[in-house]
Amino acid sequence: MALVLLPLLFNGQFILFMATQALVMMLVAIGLNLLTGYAGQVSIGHGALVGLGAYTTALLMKDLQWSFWLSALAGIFVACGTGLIMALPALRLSTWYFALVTLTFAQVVTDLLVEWRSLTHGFSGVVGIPAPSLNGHILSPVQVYLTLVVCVVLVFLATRQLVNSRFGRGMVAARDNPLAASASGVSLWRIKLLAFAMSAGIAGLAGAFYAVQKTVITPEDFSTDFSIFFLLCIVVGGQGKLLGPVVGTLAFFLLPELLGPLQSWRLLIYGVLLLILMLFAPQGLMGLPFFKRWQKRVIVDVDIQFDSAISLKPVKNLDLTIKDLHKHFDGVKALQGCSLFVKAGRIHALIGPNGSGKTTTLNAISGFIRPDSGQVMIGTTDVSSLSPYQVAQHGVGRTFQTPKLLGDMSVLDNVRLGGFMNEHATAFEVVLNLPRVRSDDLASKVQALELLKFVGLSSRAEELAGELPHGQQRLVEIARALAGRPALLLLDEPAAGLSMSELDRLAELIEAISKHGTAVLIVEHHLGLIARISQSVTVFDRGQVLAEGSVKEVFKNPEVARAYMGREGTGDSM
Amino acid sequence: MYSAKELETSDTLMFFDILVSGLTAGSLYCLVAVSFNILYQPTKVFNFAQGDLVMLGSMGSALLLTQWNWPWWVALLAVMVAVGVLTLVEEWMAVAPVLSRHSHGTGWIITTLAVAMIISNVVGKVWGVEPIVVPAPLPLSNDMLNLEGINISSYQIALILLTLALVFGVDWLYHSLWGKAALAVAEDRDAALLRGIDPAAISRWSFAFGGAFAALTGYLASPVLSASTTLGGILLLKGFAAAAIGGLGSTRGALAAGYMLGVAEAACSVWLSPGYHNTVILILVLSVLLVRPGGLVSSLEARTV
Amino acid sequence: MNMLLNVQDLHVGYGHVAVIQGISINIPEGGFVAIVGSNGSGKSTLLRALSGLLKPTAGSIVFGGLLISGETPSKIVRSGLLHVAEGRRLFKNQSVKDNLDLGLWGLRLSTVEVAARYDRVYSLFPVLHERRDVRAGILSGGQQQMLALGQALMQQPRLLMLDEPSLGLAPAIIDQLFDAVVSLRQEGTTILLVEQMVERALQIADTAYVMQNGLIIGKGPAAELQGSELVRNAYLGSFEDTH
Amino acid sequence: MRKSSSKKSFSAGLTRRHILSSGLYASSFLWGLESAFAQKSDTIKIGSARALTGLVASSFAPLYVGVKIAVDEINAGGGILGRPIEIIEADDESSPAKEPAVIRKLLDSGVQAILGPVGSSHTLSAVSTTTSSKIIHAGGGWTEELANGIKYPYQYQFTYNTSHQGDAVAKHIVENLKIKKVGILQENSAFGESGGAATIRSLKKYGIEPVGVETYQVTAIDLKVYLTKLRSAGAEALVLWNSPAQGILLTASGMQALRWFPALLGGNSMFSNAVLDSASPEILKYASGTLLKTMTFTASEPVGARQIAHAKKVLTFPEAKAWEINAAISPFYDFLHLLKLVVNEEKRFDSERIKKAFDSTLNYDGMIGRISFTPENHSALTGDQMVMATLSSGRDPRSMNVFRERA
Repeated sequence: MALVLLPLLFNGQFILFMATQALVMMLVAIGLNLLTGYAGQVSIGHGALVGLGAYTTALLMKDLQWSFWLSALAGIFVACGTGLIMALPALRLSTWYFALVTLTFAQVVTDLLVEWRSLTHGFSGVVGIPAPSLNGHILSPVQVYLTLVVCVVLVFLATRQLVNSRFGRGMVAARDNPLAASASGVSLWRIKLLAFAMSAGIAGLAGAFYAVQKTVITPEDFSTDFSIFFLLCIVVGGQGKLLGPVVGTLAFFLLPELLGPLQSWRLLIYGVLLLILMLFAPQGLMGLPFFKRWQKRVIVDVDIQFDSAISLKPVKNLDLTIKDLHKHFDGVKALQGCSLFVKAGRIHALIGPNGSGKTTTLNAISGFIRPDSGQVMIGTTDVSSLSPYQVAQHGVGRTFQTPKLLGDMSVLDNVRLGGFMNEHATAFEVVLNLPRVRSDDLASKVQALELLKFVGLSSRAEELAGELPHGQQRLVEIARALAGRPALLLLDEPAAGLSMSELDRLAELIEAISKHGTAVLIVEHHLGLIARISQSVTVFDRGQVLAEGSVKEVFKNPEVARAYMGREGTGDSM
Repeated sequence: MYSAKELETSDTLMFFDILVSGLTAGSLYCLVAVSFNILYQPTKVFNFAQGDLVMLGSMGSALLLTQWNWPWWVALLAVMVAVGVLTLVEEWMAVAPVLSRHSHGTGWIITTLAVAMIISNVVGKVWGVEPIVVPAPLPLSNDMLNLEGINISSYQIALILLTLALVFGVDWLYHSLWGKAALAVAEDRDAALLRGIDPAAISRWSFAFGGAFAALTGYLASPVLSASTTLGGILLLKGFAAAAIGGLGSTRGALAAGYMLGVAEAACSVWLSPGYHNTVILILVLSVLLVRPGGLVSSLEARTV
Repeated sequence: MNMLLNVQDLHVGYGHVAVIQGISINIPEGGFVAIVGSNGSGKSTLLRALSGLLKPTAGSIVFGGLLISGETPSKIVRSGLLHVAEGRRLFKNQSVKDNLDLGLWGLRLSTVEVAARYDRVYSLFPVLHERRDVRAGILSGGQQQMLALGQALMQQPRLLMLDEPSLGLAPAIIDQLFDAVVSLRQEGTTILLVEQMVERALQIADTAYVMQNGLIIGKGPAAELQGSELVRNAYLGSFEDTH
Repeated sequence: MRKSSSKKSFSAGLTRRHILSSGLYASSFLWGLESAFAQKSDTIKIGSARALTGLVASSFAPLYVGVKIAVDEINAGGGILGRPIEIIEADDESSPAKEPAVIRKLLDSGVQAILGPVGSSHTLSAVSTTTSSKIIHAGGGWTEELANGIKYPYQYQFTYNTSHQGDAVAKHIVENLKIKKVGILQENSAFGESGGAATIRSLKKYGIEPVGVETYQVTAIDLKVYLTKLRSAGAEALVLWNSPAQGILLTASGMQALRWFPALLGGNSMFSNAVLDSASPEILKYASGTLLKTMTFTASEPVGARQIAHAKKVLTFPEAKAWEINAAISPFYDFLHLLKLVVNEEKRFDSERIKKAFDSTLNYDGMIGRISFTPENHSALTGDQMVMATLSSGRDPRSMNVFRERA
């Protein structure tokens, strides 16, 4: 608190002016961090969004005598709306093309700010923008500064809310591990759009303040360098870290003043410092061990007694039916008419030699590949044409051959990601921290802890998932899949790389899971495990069903033995 | 002051004027894009300092030519080597360390930006904004030879032809064993390792080569644009756009995209107020990328959401 | 008989997981050794360690008298140890010819010698010659495997390590492939074959090691191991004893 | 958990506050120090907003030579109110966006008047701050907007503006060249726009409509298309409005390439050495740029002795190199001298009194010409004090690299 009041202690306008400007920039950076730091979309066009906000506000206030507050609101909407028009198509592109589009968009905006003279007064820009006033009383620079402080704090809290909510987890997942994200029912496109809308709106708000504090704005204010500045701020501060943009912006505003006499070499010094920083603190200032000390860690205080009946109960009980699935990869036949059926509450194993199409089948079920023909029925709905996140929302949870966890996230948050679609609070509610958010938050936390307890890892809930040993990562991934309370659980070689003890644990877990009505389809090489837990088995060979039945029957079948020992060739690879 | 013949400019002639100036500009955009790609190919790094490298090439050669009166080919060779080495240093100091440990892989954005800052400031201290006029190397000249009323200078012809030659040259280079190795690294680093290819070495060479190519681009640009410290900025963005539209890493794509941009711009300059040029380019970029998410010549890493 | 490859008490792992926990292997000059074992038993990891893609955490690898453990992959390739990875790992966007060219990386050869090597590969796999200009990506599985093999042969390795060459191939193709491998062996190339198709592997190899959970659980003349209980357990898992 | 985490961030607050405050103190110390000086020291502090870094730093540097000369002269002559002038510089990094901050910085360091920055858009963005803080300000911008004494009562334009240039251009075209077909080529910038507009207005006075007006992107790399259009429109005189010399060079090479040589007229950026060195004789033959009358000579009437003496001083400054003209016509030289005159008469340094005195200035004999202000019109000069001068005379020894021959 004392920190924000500090600038008021100095006589003279300069420090105050700079502090105000720093806050405006900070606002933008906080927003951009949401998009670039968390959702992983690099925007080189945010300067233009600020410009839109600034111009809207300035013009409404000056030419239409609107009040600042109303104009600012309009500014937010214009920035957000225009930004979305650009983002809707652009977000479908890969990161770098997105960067290019935002860059060009920024130039278009600045050009039009000139071109649309009748409205924007061309090059000379908007001069003499009045100061905001509150019921008749005109705010002094100090009051403007304090208003801005309040705004920054509110925005910061709002973003913190969002980042710590399911949406934040979804964004990070979309950034670091799209597969895991969509397998948990997160729509990559929507989550990125949300991030963009938020950051654009915040940029608009910042623009409003930019206009009134500078009192004159011209198109030149919103150049490409202006946009890149924010990128620098968040990377220097540490992107994907809540305080990153704050620290980064402050660094950029303090440094030049500290340089003092070296002024004329300033930019050169920036360059060198940036280089050094990136080489020795790639995670930005907030990534420095010094700051790590007080970075937010999940604290687990609630000691819950585990009631499996609740957390393990699928949303509803459904069977899986696959009919005559075909899939080709250029020239290679991966699946040639596979069919299988898994009843709710049963464990069904899918085995076969390498490359017989087992994983392909799992991918086809969970929507990561679209079969050429055939049906995948979850209960009575055919999901074969849906995208992964939709399939997940139809109650399909899965794990991957190599665990796809979010290494920089706590184990607990990894599991909570899995519960994404079972939380109900909208982003709007989250930002305002309405009651439903807290109930959601608690529910998902409790559930996640229960599941961790269930897989025997509640003691490690706070640790970063990346720091867990392999075997435990598998268990965490299973917990994540369960967090969605799926009707169907797909396990892809869960036993690989597990120790004997971990193996037993796994077996018990899977049996417990199925007992509560979840249908489990497990692909596994470890036949011991299969024999122990699965009620029925399907054997694949070269993308076709070789045998089906109970474990005993199947293993008696000489065909199977032969396929395994490989006297015959096996199915097409993938 | 002018003859009646020169006065008659029908639409067709205007069309050719557009084409000529479009192809001229396009050639430069394409060359920048190609120099981008050469670095990008094995490292997947966009060198934000590329524009400044081009500028160094142009200013450097301009000085050697006008102040020290070196023969053009010596000057060219000198700047290509110098800038090549500089880029190698950049790779060694700013890129390799960042790539060796990836922090969400965006570290290099900042380091290359930093290098750009450093170069442009040092240059700003050495040279002012006063541009240096560079004559076309003899026997070429910038004078228009009015062929059937089509206005084109011998240097423009040379530039366009040379660009084609260079593009196909680079393309051919990627069919040499070294080029194939570079592509191999781009496609599958581990697999390349198993064949005894050292990706680090490949990317070092690519940087040196890309830098030299940027210098060459700068040299070729200066007779048209006249060498100045602002030259880099002018070409960087268009080059970036051309590279992306053409499909990252694709040389021929860059060629097509470069000419596309150049001609589109020239057309705009006739029919549209300059304020709308970028709008046209944005629409161009979006429509191309939405139809072909990997760019015109779809390259390996055309991944989309 | 002098050993071309000598592995002593090798430990390898990814991060926290120790995949290979101390194994020793010997391959004589001109020998044909098979390593069999079910998936996840650590076979591929072993090869990745031998070819330098993974740094061993302990133990030594001596190849042709030189200590190569910890060397860079390119150095190891130069010394004549070549690893044809599981799933071929071809450069799918480049033509068959280009892929073969890449096999020559780092060699200084006379055009005559180069031509000779092409002839050798093409005579071994005529189909590669027919399709030399098509993208490797659109070759059939078998042809891709042949190309991978051919690419390795361009280097004329002293030791050729094949990881799951039969993976996802039809029987006829596999026969063809294994015949080729056998003929290579007869020409004097030392071969280390990692196969999950035990029977076939044991038919053509002369010595075999059986791996399970990152350990060598058995070793012996291939012929003897055929159909042995040991191998059977290594594959169908010891699921009897979990009952 | 909320509790414990908040406690964490609080302790965090402590550390962070520590770091930052120390930073802020350090920085504030500098300014605190200076403002402290402002009270005690017995100098007249004049703030100078200028680009020390960035794109225009080197090209605008010459205009500040005028400041140095004036300060030397004034301090040698006993300063203002017996106190020497002290110039406080602040860097705007060549970006107009920075001006409001820069001006505040200067105000905080206790300056009593402000000069600079150079550049129309730079000055426009600075003037809003100087106006609101009622401090006497001599900007370095050339748009007519800045001549408006009602809008900016404390800012004075001690230089020509685009309307003067427009008048000079039109007058020359009509009365000397006797050309009726005029084409205008302007860059897409504040300067280009106002220059073009002024020319059109001035031509109207002679009842002439330009045959064509073309605008090009500042980043354009080829102007031939525009030139072709103007030529086919039948233009016999080409008026060129752009700030960076790049544009002139592109135009020159374009005309050269098209072998089209109309009379070429433009602002004083035409006098760039790069143009003189590169443009072909055919172009130079009819090429002229706007220049202040006091800085020109004819066969019959040489340059005034005072100007020559001034030029000699200018030539001693390395930063004036290649742009001696801009150094010689710096707005700040006359500003400082007039300021001294006024303040010494008033016997005290008071913005309101200075303003009153400035507003009633009539025909003050300045280096750049006869300077007059009214409360409404804060432009120092009148159209007739601006003339066209030939580029080629840059090689004439009489020019001393500073003056040019009247066209």
